[in-house]
Amino acid sequence: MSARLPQPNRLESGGIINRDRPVIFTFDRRVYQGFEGDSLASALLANGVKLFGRSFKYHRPRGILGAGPEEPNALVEVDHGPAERDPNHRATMLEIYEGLETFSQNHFGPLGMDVMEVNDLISRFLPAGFYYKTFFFGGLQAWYRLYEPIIRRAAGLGRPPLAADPHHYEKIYTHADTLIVGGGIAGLTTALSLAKAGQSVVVCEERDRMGGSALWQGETFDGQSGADYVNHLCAEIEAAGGRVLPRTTVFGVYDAGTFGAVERCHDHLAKADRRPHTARMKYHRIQARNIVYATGAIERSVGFKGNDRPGVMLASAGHTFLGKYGVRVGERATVFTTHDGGYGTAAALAQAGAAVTVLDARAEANVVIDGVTVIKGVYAKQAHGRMGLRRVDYDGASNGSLDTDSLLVAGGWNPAVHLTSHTTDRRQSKPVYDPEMLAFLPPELVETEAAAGSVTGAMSTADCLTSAQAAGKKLGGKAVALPTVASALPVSKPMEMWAVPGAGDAAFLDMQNDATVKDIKLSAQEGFKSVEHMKRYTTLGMATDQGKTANVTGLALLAAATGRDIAQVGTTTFRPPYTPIPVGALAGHHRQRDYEPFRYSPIHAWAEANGATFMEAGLWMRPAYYTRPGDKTWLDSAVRETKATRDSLGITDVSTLGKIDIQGPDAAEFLNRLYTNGWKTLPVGKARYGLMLREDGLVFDDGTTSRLADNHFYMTTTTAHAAGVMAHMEFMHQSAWPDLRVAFGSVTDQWGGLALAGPQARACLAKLFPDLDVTNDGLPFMGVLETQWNGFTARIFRISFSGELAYEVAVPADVFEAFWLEALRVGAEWDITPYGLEALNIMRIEKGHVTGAELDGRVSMDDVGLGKMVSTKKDFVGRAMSQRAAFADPDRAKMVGLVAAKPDDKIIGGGILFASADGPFDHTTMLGYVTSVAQYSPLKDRSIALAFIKNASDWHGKTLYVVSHVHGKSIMEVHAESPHFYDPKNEKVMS
Amino acid sequence: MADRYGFWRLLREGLRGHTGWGPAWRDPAPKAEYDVIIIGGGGHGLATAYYLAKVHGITNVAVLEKGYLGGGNVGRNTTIVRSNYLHTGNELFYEKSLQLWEGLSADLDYNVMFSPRSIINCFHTDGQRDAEARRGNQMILHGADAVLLDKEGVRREAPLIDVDNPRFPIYGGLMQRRAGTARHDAVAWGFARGADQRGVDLIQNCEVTGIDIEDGRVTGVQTSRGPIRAKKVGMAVAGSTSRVGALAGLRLPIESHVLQAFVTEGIKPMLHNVITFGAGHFYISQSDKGGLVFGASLDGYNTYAQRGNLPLIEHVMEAGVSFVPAMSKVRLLRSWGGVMDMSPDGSPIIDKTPIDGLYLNAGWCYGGFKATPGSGWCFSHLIADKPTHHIEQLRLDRFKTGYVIDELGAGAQHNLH
Amino acid sequence: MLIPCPHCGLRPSEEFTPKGLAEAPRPVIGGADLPEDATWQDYLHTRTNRAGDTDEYFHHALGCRSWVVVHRNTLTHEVYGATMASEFWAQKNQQPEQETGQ
Amino acid sequence: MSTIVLSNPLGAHWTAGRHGQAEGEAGIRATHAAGLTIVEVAALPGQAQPLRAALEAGFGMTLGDGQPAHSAENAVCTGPGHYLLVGHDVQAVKAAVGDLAMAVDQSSGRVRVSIDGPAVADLLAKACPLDLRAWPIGGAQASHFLHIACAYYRRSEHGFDLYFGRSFAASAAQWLLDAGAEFGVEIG
Ligand SMILES: Cc1cc2nc3c(=O)[nH]c(=O)nc-3n(C[C@H](O)[C@H](O)[C@H](O)COP(=O)(O)OP(=O)(O)OC[C@H]3O[C@@H](n4cnc5c(N)ncnc54)[C@H](O)[C@@H]3O)c2cc1C
Ligand SMILES: NC(=O)c1ccc[n+]([C@@H]2O[C@H](COP(=O)([O-])OP(=O)(O)OC[C@H]3O[C@@H](n4cnc5c(N)ncnc54)[C@H](O)[C@@H]3O)[C@@H](O)[C@H]2O)c1
Ligand SMILES: Cc1cc2nc3c(=O)[nH]c(=O)nc-3n(C[C@H](O)[C@H](O)[C@H](O)COP(=O)(O)O)c2cc1C
Ligand SMILES: [Zn+2]
Repeated sequence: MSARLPQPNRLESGGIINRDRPVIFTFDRRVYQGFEGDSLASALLANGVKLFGRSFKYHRPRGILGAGPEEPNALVEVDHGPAERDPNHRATMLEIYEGLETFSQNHFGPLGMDVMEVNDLISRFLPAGFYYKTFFFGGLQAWYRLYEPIIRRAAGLGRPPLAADPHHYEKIYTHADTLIVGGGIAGLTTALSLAKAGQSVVVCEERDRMGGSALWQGETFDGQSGADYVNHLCAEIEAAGGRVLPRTTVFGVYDAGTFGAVERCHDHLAKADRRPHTARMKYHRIQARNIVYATGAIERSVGFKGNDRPGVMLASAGHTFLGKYGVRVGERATVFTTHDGGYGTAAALAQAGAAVTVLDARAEANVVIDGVTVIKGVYAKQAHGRMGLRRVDYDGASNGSLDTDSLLVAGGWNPAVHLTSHTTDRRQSKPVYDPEMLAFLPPELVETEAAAGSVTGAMSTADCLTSAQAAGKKLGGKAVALPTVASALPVSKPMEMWAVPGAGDAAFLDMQNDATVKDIKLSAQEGFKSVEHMKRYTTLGMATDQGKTANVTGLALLAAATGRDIAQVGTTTFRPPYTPIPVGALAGHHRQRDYEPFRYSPIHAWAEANGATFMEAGLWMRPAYYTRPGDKTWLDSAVRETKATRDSLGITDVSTLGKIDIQGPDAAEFLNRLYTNGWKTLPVGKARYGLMLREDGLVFDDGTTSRLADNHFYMTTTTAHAAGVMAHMEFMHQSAWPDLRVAFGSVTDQWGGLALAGPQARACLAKLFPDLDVTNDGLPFMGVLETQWNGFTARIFRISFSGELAYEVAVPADVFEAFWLEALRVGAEWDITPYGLEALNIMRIEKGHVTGAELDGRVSMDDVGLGKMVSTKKDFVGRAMSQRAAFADPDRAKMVGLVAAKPDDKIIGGGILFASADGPFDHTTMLGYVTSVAQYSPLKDRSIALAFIKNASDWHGKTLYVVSHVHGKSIMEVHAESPHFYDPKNEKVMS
Repeated sequence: MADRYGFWRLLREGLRGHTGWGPAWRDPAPKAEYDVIIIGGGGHGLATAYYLAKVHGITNVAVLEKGYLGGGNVGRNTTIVRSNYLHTGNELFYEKSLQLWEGLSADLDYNVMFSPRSIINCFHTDGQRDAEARRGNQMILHGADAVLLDKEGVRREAPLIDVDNPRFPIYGGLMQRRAGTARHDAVAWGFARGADQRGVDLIQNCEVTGIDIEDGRVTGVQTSRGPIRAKKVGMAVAGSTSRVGALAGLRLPIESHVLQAFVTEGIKPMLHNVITFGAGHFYISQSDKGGLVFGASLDGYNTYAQRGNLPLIEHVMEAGVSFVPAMSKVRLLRSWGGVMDMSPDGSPIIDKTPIDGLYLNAGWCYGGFKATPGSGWCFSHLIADKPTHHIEQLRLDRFKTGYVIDELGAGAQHNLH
Repeated sequence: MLIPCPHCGLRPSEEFTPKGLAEAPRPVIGGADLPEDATWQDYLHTRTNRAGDTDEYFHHALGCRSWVVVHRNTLTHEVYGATMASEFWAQKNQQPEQETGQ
Repeated sequence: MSTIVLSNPLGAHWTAGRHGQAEGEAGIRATHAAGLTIVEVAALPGQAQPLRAALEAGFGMTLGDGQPAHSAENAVCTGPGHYLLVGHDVQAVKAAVGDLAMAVDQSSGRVRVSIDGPAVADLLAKACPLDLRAWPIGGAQASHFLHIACAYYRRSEHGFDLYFGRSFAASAAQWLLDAGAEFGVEIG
């Protein structure tokens, strides 16, 4: 254990920190000591630090305002380095640990001498919304190049991390009967009531430990300290099967009992104590029937000049530092209060040895505390002390000045109703203003919700406990024995004082965004009278604290400025998250490599080991080409693979194609309705090419389907659309034709498939299946055979995408690798060459076969030259809508083939077609566009392409120009012809 | 104009305690009758009123807004302004709109902070590259600008993008330099102030509850603040299109869906451009205040509630961290939703309706913010009986004729666009 | 949001793919006859798109793969129930439409 | 025949032995059944009940009722009238269901990974949205494992069978190891 360093503001005793565990940490590279259980704020305050950061707009020096998540000022950066750096931690929520390094933010130059503080000097010229009114002199370029960069540089608080986050995060599905939000005395009591009734409960508490206000208020419960009583409650809840989760923020309420919560698992631990394989944070997606809002209340300040000076803080914060951490925030303290509650803090400070003066805004107040001076009927008029509070002026019934080092403001309480209104539309009700309590209270709740504790407006601990009992009862809980509370905390309703008389400039409401009392008035003056307009115009409530301490005061002042009631003005909309949460926590495991799963073919490992470069399609990794010695570019590989296939024998993996097994007496009728062409006459043992439309009449997908038996078909789809086709078939069957006696299932993963293509394909096939008749008669074009390979079913389809004599053979995926290797072995005789998608692309373009580049969801059957494939004798999906006028428009672009005029030219995909090389090139003169390109076609010994063009057939034999402005305005001469370059009569595939 | 803004004015007001600023717009009581009523005080409604007054001299106009001005989608969008469309029907219109953006602050005497910081649409395959090249070419042929970037180009422009993403590596991007962002609220307020200065009545908290029709001709509206007569009525109610259309007995080709948006805490600059991640439908930019503003796709179900649910939120965060890994630690500050008027082809409708004097402006899906000036311009021309060629194809009957404008090729399913 | 799949029970919405409002059945065509254009417009494009109670198609894609029609409220996100799409239109034909919502 | 080596769908990371946290008892024990026969059966419209009866009669199994539904150890219900029949001869299944249903071999198409061990509930909480409290032993559920479609069958308090599509299995295996690392995974 290291030596004790002095902590000037730390009391000798008190608080629930662990004084046996001193902790060394740094702030702005200075070394400090605190204790285990300290927050950064409490530890620095103990060390006498007052200045924590700079405000957003005016760069005013700021200290600590609150003691919890409401803190607007004290935001710090944790760790350093591009990946580790973590900005905008609230010092009040950050638990210190050995070796913690923290840095102040948002200053140019040292924290104490920020040059941007000039903004404060000229703040009178920077009122709310000033930027809307200026900076347009010089036009767009002046704004973009001159003014905006200045604004941008000044904006933002912390510095962003600049590399991937090294931590890991997890999502947890958490189920419970009831979620209790808030682990204060009210939440815990309600939880116990429910747990005792047999409900499974989860209590989430945002702070470092359960207990809420009970940890610092100094009350006793059946004689136990708050902390001890809280431990006792937690133990009982856990004994009854409940869970308590500290450091867990419930950030949002969603539909049907779904709640989001984030648990911080690592941020409080020294790095050495973070267990490997565990997450920095866990995002709990909580599913619970009921919810209890036991979120407590957040104190608010009062608008007066200089109320942001370091040393001015909320009374509850000063009290928390004292009660929970044993830190006395000042020796000469002033409490400015609008209600009796401030006296509790005054008493506690006095007991801790501070000289305390109370400024009570009320003329007739009658709380008396030994040793505390009370000045009644006065308010804090101005606080002085740029880097730390020195003096406060008061005014009212009397006036004067007090030398003071801390000013604790008790301006009243805002129940933390945020979560109750995340789904207001569900109940069509918003938080309601109670003019007695001067607070917004939860709206009427539905039967699955309850509220407990100070969020309901209950003030004394006893009342909070009673409300907890009632909340438990509402949700089916059992009565619990409530403790006897011994309390020295006076409570009363507050007096209405949102800002002191005359407050304007430098009377801050939203401390982070520097929105002042004056800004609210200006907003009203300029017609921004709706509370939402005021928020947006002044940015009040839009900072990282989302106005937890400022919003209600702001709208109360707006009400006054516009002569309305506070209830009429209403609140702005509360939105998730309740407090900011890292984006990464919600992303959980699914990031970068694990963003989505990979789909792998059964021969993926083989392909990887054999030089394949992969291409993504529909989550699959498909070989694009196989690099062999001598291939310098991918095109070398693709052309080599093409030539080998065309000249002798190629083999490719088609396992990724979608495959659907369709069975039942109405299977053929089903296909008839899905495809444009007829299926009833397809003989068993035959395959047919089919085209599916969407219901809007445009082409959806294509593929071949085979008839394996009268009532049994086997469909293939494109890789990219496989999932979509399956869902489409399920939709049509279930929603439109539920009576069709058919059932089907995806067998994509069941079968591995390869294609043998090229003049030697038949010979190779014969060798693989020596007992089979694979002659042109035995297995003609579009013929299908089912047989056995080594005891496993094999299906052979004589179909061809490449335009060669070709067979696709499918075997079960488990044995596909073995089969593939066997094919390679027997094919060696013909130099069998594996080919990838790039070679396939060259061959199918030569053949004029379409893929997704052509079937892009905008083309009709006619457009791709397949208009003949329509049976007019039946209904099918898309038939009706394909009768619309646009489909028959002669101006529709249709498919055409292009050949580069010059052997070295490579046609550009996405290039636009024009009739002349001289322009004009604009949208009125463009004729069409290029969809698919073979950079080199062995057939044509140059580049070829598929394209769409108006009046396509008129262009056959003519010259066109492919223009691509995004390729340096390239203009290339091409010749148009039929897209079926290769073997247009299909002699090869039939041979 | 009396109440001009500018640097010197700000200085003068600063010296005299800002007492001289008048209201940005009046708060008039509705008159009994107007020449034109625009339903909807969103960006499009306000811009329409502004151009009716400014360009056509039609000033006896009221904009009726059920809530507060600019509280609809114009006040809750991710502020991307671009004209990178493929189809003529869209590109003619959106490029016109972009050109209006370029002079908008000066025109309005209001800084809408249009910031041409460029957009980059990232793609992941060669096929997608060709499709983006085609789009870029067509943009240029319509008078817009486009640059095709390769992988290194993307890395240079936006160094924090994970171009080497192991799951969906980025092959390149289509960049439009003139694209960018604008300050959403300022757009609504600037148009509102401009319209008000020219005599238009902006009437808030005034919900249209009925549309009066006699002999097939519109004669006025019923509102929560009483009946108001009008010669012409223009609907510009975005997510409420079906509800307001129903008041005139119209059934329209619109579904209402929620799109969520997100903003993080303010941080110092980390992203300059607007960038989109094709594989995750994710897009992001950084606001002038320093917040990362981002979103992705629709929740997918029909709704009129301005909020969404967790599954989509998780998806957005997953895509974001996969695309810009450094944003993992940045904290999400706020999330919200807006109700989109989704059309079956994802493109807008600016047209007359079958009812005389009733005009329709709808179908903006998630792309209508960038359309704001263009939409107001074109809609005002249509209402003033001077329709422009920019909206020639944005017709209501295109679903009957089949001349749909389907940028994604996704087909007639509203929530896919 | 939770969706009560008639087969699987209450499931989180991420298991489902929504398709759009189920306001009209697919027009039935006998033989080669085309139906009135309007019926197709109603099926594919036009919607009442009610603010209130609606019926909407969801596919239980990461589940039992049933298409279900979910009865829900588009203002409050309340879900009343769900019917198998295969039974929905037949049931609807039997019951006279109840006008609910706004 | 038997000389053919079945290829491993689970990828290179799925190796026998201990993964992740190395100390103490493994929280998860996982096994993959290679060469298992799996037949997918889907009733024709209106035939779900007769199919159920035929399966019960043909294989002497009892298919429970209610939600999660109609499952027995080797008949995992994945949808209405939809089952995975595990460990039965393909032809025997086809014969048993006759004209009532589609029956198709998925022995290669589906991969079964069985998990067991004290941390199984914690592992599933990371990957599966379902509430184990409402999930009886013997119940099947079609849902997802992280982002991957997965059919689950609960064998015992801590024992679950997970059925993945084969092409997804390597990613599923990787993610299972990632999620289980905290508890220690023993692959048998
Ligand atoms: C989250 C999100 C992100 C988006 N991102 C972008 C983007 O990056 N780029 C882009 O270009 N577009 C984007 N959009 C789309 C864009 O915001 C909208 O398309 C556009 O704002 C719609 O036009 P508007 O401004 O007129 O609509 P709105 O602002 O919605 O205006 C319609 C108005 O009509 C009012 N109204 C409705 N019914 C009535 C009635 N009965 N009586 C009186 N008034 C009525 C409403 O209150 C509302 O104020 C996004 C939208 C959302 C929700
Ligand atoms: N006069 C008042 O209005 C007032 C104000 C403050 C405290 N009190 C005292 O507070 C006690 C009442 O206890 P209580 O339980 O109602 O309040 P509490 O403040 O003790 O506890 C509420 C707890 O909820 C937590 N919380 C809030 N939002 C959360 C979220 N979204 N996620 C997770 N945790 C969240 C807070 O961190 C806090 O610890 C009494 O002793 C009472 O005297 C009263
Ligand atoms: C581009 C943009 C930036 C925003 N930045 C902030 C912000 O910095 N802080 C904040 O609280 N809200 C911010 N918001 C969100 C708004 O507060 C608000 O949620 C949104 O306009 C929707 O309105 P509603 O939440 O009142 O329904 C931003 C919104 C947009 C569109
Ligand atoms: Zn289901």
